[in-house]
Order: sequence, then structure tokens, then C-alpha cells
Amino acid sequence: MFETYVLPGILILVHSLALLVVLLVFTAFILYADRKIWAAVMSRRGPNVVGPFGLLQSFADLLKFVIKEPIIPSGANKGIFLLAPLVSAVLALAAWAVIPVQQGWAVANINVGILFVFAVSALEVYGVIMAGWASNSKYPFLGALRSAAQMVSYEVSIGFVIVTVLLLVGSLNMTDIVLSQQDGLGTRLGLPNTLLDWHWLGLFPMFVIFFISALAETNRPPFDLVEAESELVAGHMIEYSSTPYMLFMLGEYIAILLMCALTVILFMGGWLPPFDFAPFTWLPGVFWFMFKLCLVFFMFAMVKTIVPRYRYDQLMRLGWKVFLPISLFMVVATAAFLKLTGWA
Amino acid sequence: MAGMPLLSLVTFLPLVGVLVIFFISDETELGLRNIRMVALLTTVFTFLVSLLIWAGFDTSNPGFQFVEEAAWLGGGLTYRMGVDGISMLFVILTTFLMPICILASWDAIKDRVKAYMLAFLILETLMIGVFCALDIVLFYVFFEGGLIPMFIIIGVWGGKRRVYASFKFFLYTLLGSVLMLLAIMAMYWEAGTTSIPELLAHDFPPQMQFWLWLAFFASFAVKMPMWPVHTWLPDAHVEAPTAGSVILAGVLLKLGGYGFIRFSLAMFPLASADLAWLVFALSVIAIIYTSLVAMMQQDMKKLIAYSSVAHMGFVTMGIFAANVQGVEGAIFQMLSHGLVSGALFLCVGIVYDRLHTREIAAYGGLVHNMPAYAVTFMVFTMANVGLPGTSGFVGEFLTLMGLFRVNTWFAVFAATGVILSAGYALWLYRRVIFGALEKETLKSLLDLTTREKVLLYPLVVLTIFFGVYPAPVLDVIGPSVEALLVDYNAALQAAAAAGDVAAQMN
Amino acid sequence: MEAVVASYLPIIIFLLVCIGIGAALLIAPFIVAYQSPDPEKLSAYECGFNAFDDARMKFDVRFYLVAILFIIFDLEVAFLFPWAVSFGELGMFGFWSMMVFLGVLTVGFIYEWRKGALEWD
Amino acid sequence: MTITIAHYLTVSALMFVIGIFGIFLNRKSVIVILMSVELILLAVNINFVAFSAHLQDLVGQVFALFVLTVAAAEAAIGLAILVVFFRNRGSIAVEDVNMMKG
Amino acid sequence: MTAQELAQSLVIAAPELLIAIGAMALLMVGVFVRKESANAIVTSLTVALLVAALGWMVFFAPMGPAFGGAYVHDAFTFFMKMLVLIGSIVALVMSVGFAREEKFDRFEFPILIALSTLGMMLMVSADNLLSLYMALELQSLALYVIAAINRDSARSTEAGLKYFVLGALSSGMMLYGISLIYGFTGHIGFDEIAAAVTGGERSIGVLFGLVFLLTGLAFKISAVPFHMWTPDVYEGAPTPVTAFFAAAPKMAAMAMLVRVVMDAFQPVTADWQQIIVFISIASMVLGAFAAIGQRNIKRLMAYSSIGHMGYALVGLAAGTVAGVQGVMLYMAIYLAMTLGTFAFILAMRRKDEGNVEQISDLAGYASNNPLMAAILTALMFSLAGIPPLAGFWGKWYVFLAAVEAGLWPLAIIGVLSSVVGAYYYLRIVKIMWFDDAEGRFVAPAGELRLVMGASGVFVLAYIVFGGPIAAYAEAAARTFF
Repeated sequence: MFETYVLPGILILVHSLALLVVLLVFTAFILYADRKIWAAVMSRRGPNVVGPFGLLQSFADLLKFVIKEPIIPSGANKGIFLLAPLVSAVLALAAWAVIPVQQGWAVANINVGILFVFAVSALEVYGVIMAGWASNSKYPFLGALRSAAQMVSYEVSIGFVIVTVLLLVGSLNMTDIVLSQQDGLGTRLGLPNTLLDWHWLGLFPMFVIFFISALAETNRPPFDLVEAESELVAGHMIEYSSTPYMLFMLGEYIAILLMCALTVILFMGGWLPPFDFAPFTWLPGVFWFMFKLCLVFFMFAMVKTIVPRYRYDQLMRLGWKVFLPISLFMVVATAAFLKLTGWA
Repeated sequence: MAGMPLLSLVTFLPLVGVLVIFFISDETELGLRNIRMVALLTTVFTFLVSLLIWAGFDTSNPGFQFVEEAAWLGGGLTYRMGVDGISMLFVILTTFLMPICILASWDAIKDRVKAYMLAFLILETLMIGVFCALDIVLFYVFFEGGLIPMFIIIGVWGGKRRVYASFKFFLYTLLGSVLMLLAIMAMYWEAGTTSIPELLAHDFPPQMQFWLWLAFFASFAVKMPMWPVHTWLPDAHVEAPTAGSVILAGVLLKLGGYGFIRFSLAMFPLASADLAWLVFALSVIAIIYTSLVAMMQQDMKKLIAYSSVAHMGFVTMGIFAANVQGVEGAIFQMLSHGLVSGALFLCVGIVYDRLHTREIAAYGGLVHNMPAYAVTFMVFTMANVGLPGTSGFVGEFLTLMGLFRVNTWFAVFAATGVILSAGYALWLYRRVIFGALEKETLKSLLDLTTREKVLLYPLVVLTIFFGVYPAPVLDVIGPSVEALLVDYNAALQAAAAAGDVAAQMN
Repeated sequence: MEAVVASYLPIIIFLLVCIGIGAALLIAPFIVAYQSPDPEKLSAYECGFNAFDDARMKFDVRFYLVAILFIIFDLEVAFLFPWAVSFGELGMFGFWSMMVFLGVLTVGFIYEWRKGALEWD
Repeated sequence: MTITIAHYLTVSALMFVIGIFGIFLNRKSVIVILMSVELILLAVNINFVAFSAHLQDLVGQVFALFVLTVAAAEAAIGLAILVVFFRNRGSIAVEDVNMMKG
Repeated sequence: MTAQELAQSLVIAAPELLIAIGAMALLMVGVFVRKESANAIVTSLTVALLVAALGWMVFFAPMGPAFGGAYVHDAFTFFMKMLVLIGSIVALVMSVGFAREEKFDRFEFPILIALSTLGMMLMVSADNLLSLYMALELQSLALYVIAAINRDSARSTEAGLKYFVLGALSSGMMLYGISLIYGFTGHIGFDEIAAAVTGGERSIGVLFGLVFLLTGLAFKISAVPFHMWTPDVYEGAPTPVTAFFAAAPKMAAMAMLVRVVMDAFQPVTADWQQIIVFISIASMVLGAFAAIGQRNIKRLMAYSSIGHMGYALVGLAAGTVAGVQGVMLYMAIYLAMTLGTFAFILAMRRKDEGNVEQISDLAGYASNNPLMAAILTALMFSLAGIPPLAGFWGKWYVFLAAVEAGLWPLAIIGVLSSVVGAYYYLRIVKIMWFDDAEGRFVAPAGELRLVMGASGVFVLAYIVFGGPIAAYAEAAARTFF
């Protein structure tokens, strides 16, 4: 009894808690990094008061949120109003259950990992819609609609991109996806195992599309129309305050990290070292994973600082009229290429 | 001559007229005249051709003659035509009455002449087909198909309550005959054929005969019409145009009688014998009840209609008396009634055309300014009563004789019907023809025109001729009826023998 | 079968933990923070006025359109997933089947495009 | 307690019945009807997958996948019709779907 | 599947493939040509496409199973698909004038017709439950949209909504039945199911599945008690759409019903026979009585169609060769009658009022246009089942089968309700012939006259030329035994 049920259960629990704690702390610093980078590009200092170099800024924010008065608008549908942030945050977190940060280091190494992530991230729309609906105010509602439309539009391209990767991998398991990048284009060209084997090279257009779609999917600038301060005054979150508001922000950042992690796993070889020889292989996989994650996030942050915000119609046009046809075509092209060359 | 499909020719000749009329415009007066002429010529020609059938008919042969067969819809359904002594004269009767009807409607029908003529010609085809069909499905098709033109004739060219009458006519008849349809299907599965001669030869199991008989009875009793399902008839007659009434009384009612003889009696002898009491009872009621009702009528047509019901009571009794006199009498009665009642409706139509009323009370003393009319009317009234020397007498006498041999009590009651019919017919005659010519409206009435004479005189001649000398008709009917009854009695005896065997075995 | 199901157990536990953390954060201010609800504070606020009309208003039908298009395309993706995973084992028949399928999809896509379903202005 | 095919069937039967009742007893909004229809289809999918696993036969799962697609298409068309209906009548309450009777 | 099998399958299913590819090509044509001419071009091309498919099927397509038992083309499917195609083509042709007069110009309409026709052909040919379901949905989804095609009309959208809700419900129930059948027999192929239910104990689960399956199918042929949508959809949808609804889908759904019960469930005939008998009786009776009070002719035709489906089911209930033959002939004859009638309804146009739909608008039509009135009269009597018109022969075959099978209550109730039904057909004849004339209708368009004429000739001449049709139907019906 104990050995079959309780012990594995406790192990999983510990595992989960470990991952979550690391993830949340990491998120705190990512948040800080985001602000710092933004500030740096603008030649500002950014947060620099709380703790050394302002490193503890995020924790101060947390404290502030917790002791702030939570306001529930009188016209709101209370239950759904409070459920919405929870859904947003929990779903973003939940997807992490299947992300392997190193070989064997996944809370759940299920055989349809990527499908799970895809499904959970699709569900995130619910948080947005629920928030917009429950607030019973025009602006959140409009913001939620726009946000939902935006999220689902790019979801489609992301799906097609994932399909191209799957064509090369032949498995839905995240670990298999990473491991398949041990030999790829580079090896076939006669080079040793390097970062050239990863999918980003072979599927470069898809890599780009995925990256941009990830920005849009997570409402990151330049696609942050949802909370576009000047127009919709924070979109679906407008009526929120205190930790409910914080949960949205938390969910958003965790989703951003999730997208970064997916980029890493799908295109950048996951925990694999960039060069499969001596000095690089000494470092553990989890380091490489974190390193790549930070790299991708750095790109996220840089995009935020340097690209101007899109108009809504431009955003939708980009999603439906550019990315969708290209990714559809790429699926066909990739499949045809694989069939013709017999690589698959 | 022998190779010619004479029956099909007679049956479908009117359709040729239909085709021709179809292409004549009815916009002009000339066109209307042409339409009438074509219709008349078609019917007359059909009549003449049909006389060839009589001419070529072998009276010594009790079986079917002029038989034609051709592939048809498949699945056992074959196009079969043929006539025997029972049906042949009905064909002639139909073709004979048709030109009369056309002539009778010559001036009476003013609007939609084209449709009217088309309907009549189609109706003729269907009626002839009923008597010629030797396939039971083909029979049904013709039998039912007649409803369509008749519905239109009553509904379009009828009187005030024509809509009610036409619906009643249609639905009553349809209701009866759908049950017959099911019976026909059952017969098909039982016997594996729809050919009437083969079905006649087939012995249906007694239990089944019972149900089949009832189903056929439902249809024919309505068509006949028998009490209590006769109520459509007075309505239909009253509202139909004159020619419609003539056809209705002259031919359509005979379909029921013909069906009784051809199917009920011949195919289900056991059931017929078992259920004869039912027919007798209903017929007696019909004769007495409808005769009494007829006396009360204020409307000439209605009176004649009720008298038709009463006369048909004699027919059904004669048929189910199931002896030579009865059946022959019934057939003769039907033929005679076809002439006489048709003629009576014509007579009514003649005064109706002049005065546009059928109220008996509106007339009186017509003998003074319409002597020829009075004479012809008298002949038909006498024939309707069944006075010796008219064709009506022969039929009634024979049926009653046949009935006496079977059941005296029913015969006695039926005989009272003769007296009652004398009552209402003569009373009608007296009120319309005799008396003083008092009413102003009547004084200007003219006697029969040439066209009307052409219509009525042949009927007068025939009525008296067959009353005095019925042999030509009876010669035709005789052998077939005898053959039928031989089969009938043989079937009854076989069943009785089988019953005895069964009884002994128990 | 059992093994497959067992591999999902961690997800459940992980999810419960997540919900726990989220709920804790959500509830915390209701326990910790100072609260003084007041109708004026809680009422809807719209450009400096009380709300003009119902928030459950009509909105652009194009949002529906996007939703519907999404459903359709996302399902195509659902078909593509198993196909892509087993792509290596599929013969030319499998390949061409999916090409036909995508061809049909493309026809629909072109139709939408031409009908202006993808316009947004 | 092991979970047998009967349990799956019971769950799906319950969902199916809820869906049917949702259609017939709901007097409020047509959207609820659409959702009930989806519920019915989900019940069917549970059946298919459960049977598929029970019979060790893939056909059921393939069927389920097709059902999913059809469900999506149905939802899409249903919503579209509902939208045009709303545009014409300004309501999607069930009792307002009543122009024609008899 | 080997390449050779695939090639063979493609050849067998060529008509369907032709329609599928053609419909997509036409969709492209429709969006790329000028907007004003799109409808005309696409409609004519769609007609050409369907005619080509019909021609291909008649002259070239071989018969046999295809796609590994998912599809079959045999004499039965040949017959029924021909009806489907004729129904679609004629309905489409009849829509042209209406589209022109009523500004009903959406080029999607013909394409949706083509797609639903494709679905119907596949329904007829489906040989396992999966292809059956997919084909059914292809047809239904297209039909939902077609019903609501006039999106600016409240009645049309309401019709579409009602049809959709009930259609989705019924296909859900049907699907539930399919899942049970699959689960308890382990198969979805009709032949395998038949083998599985033969002999040994058929489980209660299969029986349940069968009930649900029949429920769904009954909806598709609008049989009682799943008929509620029919009157509303008939009334609400634009008339050419109603004409289409009345014609082609009924053929396909009936064919599918026949195939399911005769192919997959023949070994358990006794189980489904009672259900079919019940549905049939209920449909006939309701169709007869509910139609009496109707004033809108389209609505009347809806009840009439419910009744007629009941009559067709009489043949199916028999479950014999004669029964299947009866169903096939009944459907063929019904198709001819209903198309003719709808051609007439489409021709009910007044100069100032546009299309009218009240039965009373027909008053005195016979004096205005006797020829048309005569044709409609023939059609009405035929619908009522009066010999010698074609409608009688339809009833003849189905009731013949019922009598053979000893289903007396069914047969008797059937003929009695046909008498009741005759009443309301007569009422139309009465209004046309007996009542005083009202305003005139404008002269019907050429294609409507053509359809009416053809239908009238068929109805009148069936008695002469029906033999070969009946013989073919019988041969086709034998394929199930």
C-alpha cells in the first residue's frame, strides 16, 4: 500500500513543489529582468531600490498586492470574477507539468506531452473570457473579446508549426522531441553533433513564425493590444485589483516562460549542449535549458522594447493572411520534402 | 376481324377524341362547336364500333371472348381484356348512353366546354375499361379512375351544393374501394395471379373468403349504392349536371352490381352463400325505406335518385339469390335501369333547362303544352314502375322470381317495393304532367326540340322493345350466368362435402 | 493501459498543487488586507460617469467569425497531429490522403479570403 | 474497485440523458441547446473510446476523432445560424423561436 | 489498400469524386468571377456538373464495393442515387427563375446543393456506420445552411435554426446508437454487424443501439414522431429550397434507412419491424389529419410528405423483396410528384405581390389556366393515390408487400388514412376548379413548365411505361437477399 501508492505520491508532490517553487522564483527574476532590459534600452535604470540592484523588486510587488484591498465591482458575477484569474494562472502553471528541463526531469513524462501543452494553452482563453464577462463592464468585455480573438488566431499557426516539428520527430513526447535533435540537418551534412542539428535551422521559417506567434499568443508587445493602456486601459483586467490582478500577471509571465520553453524544446534542442564535445558537455542539461530559456526571453524583452505596437487589423491580418498560409504551405513542403528524400 | 383488339379499340377510342379536343382552342364560338362535334362523333363512332362486339359475340360460348393479353407492369400484372355474356352488354350500354349524354349537354353546358368534354370522354374510357378488364388490378384501376372525372364533373358543372356532393361522392367511394384494394392484394398473394379467369378458377379458403367478401362488399355496396351507405347518391345526383346524372345512374351504379356478380358471387361462393342474408336484409330495407323517402321528395332528381337506390336493392337481391332467374334478372334490371333512369334524368333535365328549377311543386299541367314530352315521360315512368311491356318489368319480375325460390319472406317484402315505386313514380308524374296549367311561368314552355327527340326516342324504343322481347339480351347473358352458377353450386357442394368429411372425422 | 494511466497521475497532483498555490494567493488579501467595501467604490465607472448602458452589448460579428474559423482550423490541426507522428510509417497513400485533405482546406481558406471573412476594418 | 466498461457506459449514458434533457427542458437560450448537443456528442465519444479500449480495436477511436470534427463543424454552423437568427429577431430565447406554428 | 484496389475504388466512386472536386472548383469560380454574374455562372455550371455525374454513373461507373468496404455501388444504390441526382438537378433548375425574381443571388446556394447531393450519394452508398455517419453529416450540414440561406428573412433563419437544433439532436441520438452497436457487436461494417447479430444471442445493447439509430434516421425522413421540423422548414425556407428539401434528401435518407435495416439488421427483422410499423402508422395518420387545416401550401406539402414517408415505410416494414421494391418505386414516384408540385408552387407568382403561398390563392385557377390546372389536378390525385395515376402504383407496391407480410393493421390503417389524405388534395382541386377566379398568376417560366410537364407526363404515363422501372427495382431489391 505504502510503497505502491503513498510513496510515489509523496515523491511526485515533492517533485511538483520543487518545480513550482523554482519556476515562481525564476518568474520573479524574469519579471525583474524584463523591466531592467526595457529600462536599459531606454537608458533608464529600472528597478534599483529594493535589495541589491533592485533584485527583490518582484517580491516587494507581491507583498504589495497581497495587502492591497481586493475590490469586486458591484455588478460583477462574483464566482466567475474570482475564478477567472485562478484559471489563468493555474492553466499556465499546469502546462509546465510535462516540460522536461533535463532528460528525465519532467514531473510527468507522458506520451502526448506536446498535445497536452497545446490543449492547456488553448484553454487559457477561458480565463480571459471569463474575466471579461464577469466584470460586467464594457471595456473588460471588449478587451476580452479582442484578446480571445487574437489568442485563437495565432493558436492555429502554432498548431501548424508544431505539426512540422512532429513530422521530423515522429513522437508527441517532449523528451523524444528534444532527443531527436541530437542528429539533424548538421549531421546529415557530415558535421559533428552541434547546434546546427536543432530544428531551428531546418525549419527556420517555422521557427520565426513560432516565435512571433508566441508573442501574440501571450499578448506580449508588440501584440499587447489587450491591455493597450492608451486604448483599452488594461483590457479584461481593468476591474481587477490586488492578488486577482496579480494572478493574471503571474499567469501571463508564466505563459511567456512556457512559450520560451516550448521554443527551446521544439527548435533549440532543449537541454542539449550547443556542441556535443568536451567543455560544453560538462555542464548539466538543466543549465543549458535555463540558458536557452533566458536567451529566448531576452529576445522577447528586446522585441518589446524596439518594435512598435500593431494595429488590431494588422495583427489579425498577419495571423490569418500571412502566418496561416505560410505555415500551411510549410507543412506540405516539409512533408513532401521528407517523402521525396526519404528522410522520414 | 378476329385479330383486331376490338375491346382495346373500343376502350381507348374516346382517348383519341381527347387528344383531338386537346388541341382545339376553346376561345371562339367555332372552336366550341368543333369541340362538341368531335366529342359527339367520337362517342357515336365508339358506339358503332362497340356494336361490332355484339355482332361478333358468340352467344353459345359461356367463357370470355375477344380476349387480349399483353405484357404490362410486370410482377404478375398483365394487360388482359375480354368480355363474356355478363359484361358485354354493359359495354354496349355505356357506349350507347355516351352520345346521349353529349347531346344532352349540348346547350346546357356553357362554360369550360372543353374540360367538360374531356372529362366525359376520359370517363367513358374508364367505364368501358371496367367491364372489359380481365385483370383484377386493371379492373381496379378503371374502377377507381372513374372517380376523378366524375368528381370534376359534379364539382364544376353541378348545382348549388356541388362541392359538398362531389366530396361526399369521392370520399365515400374511395373509402369503400381501398378496402377492396387490400383484398385484391391478398388475393394476389393467395392465388399468385391477378388474372380474373384464373382467380375465378381458384378456390380461396373459406375463412379468407369471408374477409375478402366483406372487403369487396365495402366497395361495391358504396358504389351500388346499398342502404345505409347510399347517402352520397341523392346528393351527387341532385347536384350533377344532367348528363352527369345520366352517366351516374346509367353506368356507374352498375359497376357495383357488375362487381358483385363478377367477384363476390363468382370468386367467394361460400362467403356469398353465408352472407346472402345480410345482403337481402339490407336490400329489403333499401327498397322499402328509400321508396318511402322518395315519396317525400320535393326535388325531381332526388326522387329519381332514391328510386334508383330502391331499384338497386332488387339487383343485389337478385344477384345473391344465386339462381339463374335472380342473376339474369339482376343483370337485365341493371341494363334496363341504365336506360330508364338515364332517360328519366334526361326528362328532368329538359324541363330544368327551360325553367331552371327541379321543384316538383313548380310544375304541373305540362301535358297541355308539351304533349310529346308527356308521352315520353310516361313511358319511362311506367318502365320505372315495372309495368309489363316495359323493360323494367322483365328485370323486376325475374329477380323476384329468383328470390321467391330462395326466401319467400324477403321476396314478399321486396314485392311491396314494387307497389311503393308505383306510388311515388305515378305521383310524380301526376304532379308534373297532369293538372291544370296554372302557373304563368309554365305557359310559355315549348315542347321537345329535335335534339331532345333524337335523345329520347331511341330510349323509348329500346325500353319498349326489351320489355316486349327481352330474348336478345337474355340470350347473351344466359350461358355465362349458367356457367357461373354451375361453378358456384359446385363450390358450395364441395365445401359441404368437405364439411361432412371434417364432421365425420371428428 | 495501466502504465499509460499512471503516467497521468503526476499531472493531477501537479494540477492540485497549482490550484492550491493559486487559491492561496487569491484568498490571501481577503484575509490579510484592509477592506472597506462601499457602493460608490464598487459601482461601475465609465469615462467619468456611471455606466451608460448594459455591458452585455452587441458586438462585432467578426469575433464570432474568428471563433468559428478557429474551431475549423484547430480541428484540422488535430487531424494533422496523428498523421505527423506516424508520418514515417505512412506510405504514399497516407501522404496523398493528407495532401487531398489539406487541398480541401485550402479551397475553404481561399473562399474565406475572397469573401472577406479575414478582413478586419 | 476496478473500473470496467460498465462504468464508462454509465457515465456516458448519464451525459447523454443530461444532454437530451438539456434540449427539451431548457426554456431559456438556444445556446444551451447547442451546448447540450455537444454534451451528447461527448457522451458518444466516451462510449466510442471506452468500447475501443475494451475491444482492443482502433476503429472506435478513429470514429471518435471523426465525431470531434463533425461536432466542431456542427458547432460552427449552429453558431452561424444562431447569429443570423439573432440579427433578425434580436433574441435567442427559445420561446422566441415561434414565428411558425401548426 | 493496394494501389490497384485504390484505383478500382476511385473508378467505382467516380461520380462522387467528380461532384466533390467540381464543387470545390465551383467555389473557386464563384469567388473569382464578378459578383453580379457569379450566381448565374455557378448555378449553370453546377447543373452541368450534376448532370455529368449522373451521366457518368449511368454510362460508365462499374458496380462493386470500394474503399475496403466503406462504400458500395450496386443496383439499389444506382437506382436511389439516380433519384437523388434527378431531384437535385431539377430543384436547382427550378431555383433559377426564383433567384432572378426575388433577388436571391448567392452563388453558394448551388454549391451547397452540390455538396449535400454529394453527401446524399455517399449516404446511399455507405456500407459501414462510419461512412454512413460522415455522409449523413455532410448532407445535414449543407442542408442546415441551405435552410437558412435567406439570411435576411426571419422565417428562413428560424427554419434553419429549428432544423439545425432538431437535426443535431437526431444525429446525436443516432450516433449514440451507432456507438452502442459498435460496442456490442465490435464492428461497424454492415456485413459484419449482420454476421454478429445472426444466430446467437443479440444483446440488449444492440437493440438499444438499433432503436437510437432508427430514431435518428426517422428524423431524416421526417417520420413521426420526429417530424416537428418539417412543417416549419418547409414553410420558412425559400421555395426552391423547400422543393429541394422535399425531393432529394428524402430519397437518400430512405435509401440509407433501407440499407441499414435490410443489410445490417436483416437477421433481427422482428426487432425493427415493430418500430418501423409504429413510425409508419403514426406518420400516415398524422400526415393525413394534420394537413387538413393548413392554409399555406408549402406547409401542406410538409404534412403531405410526412404522410408519404409513412406510406413508403409500409413497404420497408414488410422487410421483403416486394417491400424494398415498393419503397424504391414509391420514392421514385413520390419524387416525380413532389417536383412537379413544387414547380407549380414556384409558379404561383402574381405581378404585384410576388410569390404567394396560400392555398386560397389558387382559387379559380382552372379558368385562368386550364392546362396547368389539369396538370396540378393530376398531381394532386396522384398524391392522393387514385389510379390510374402514378401515385396509386406507389401505394400498390408498398401495400402489396405489407399484405404479403401479413401486416394487416398497418395496411388497413394505411389505406384508411390515404382516404383522409385524399380529402386535402381534393381541397386543392376544389379550390382550383370549383371556386371563383381571383387574380391571375404571371406566366410560369419555361423551366417550371418543363418540370411540370415532365412530371405530369410521368404521373399519367407511369401506368404504361412503369414495367421496366418496376422490374429494375425488383432486381435491385433482390441484392439485399
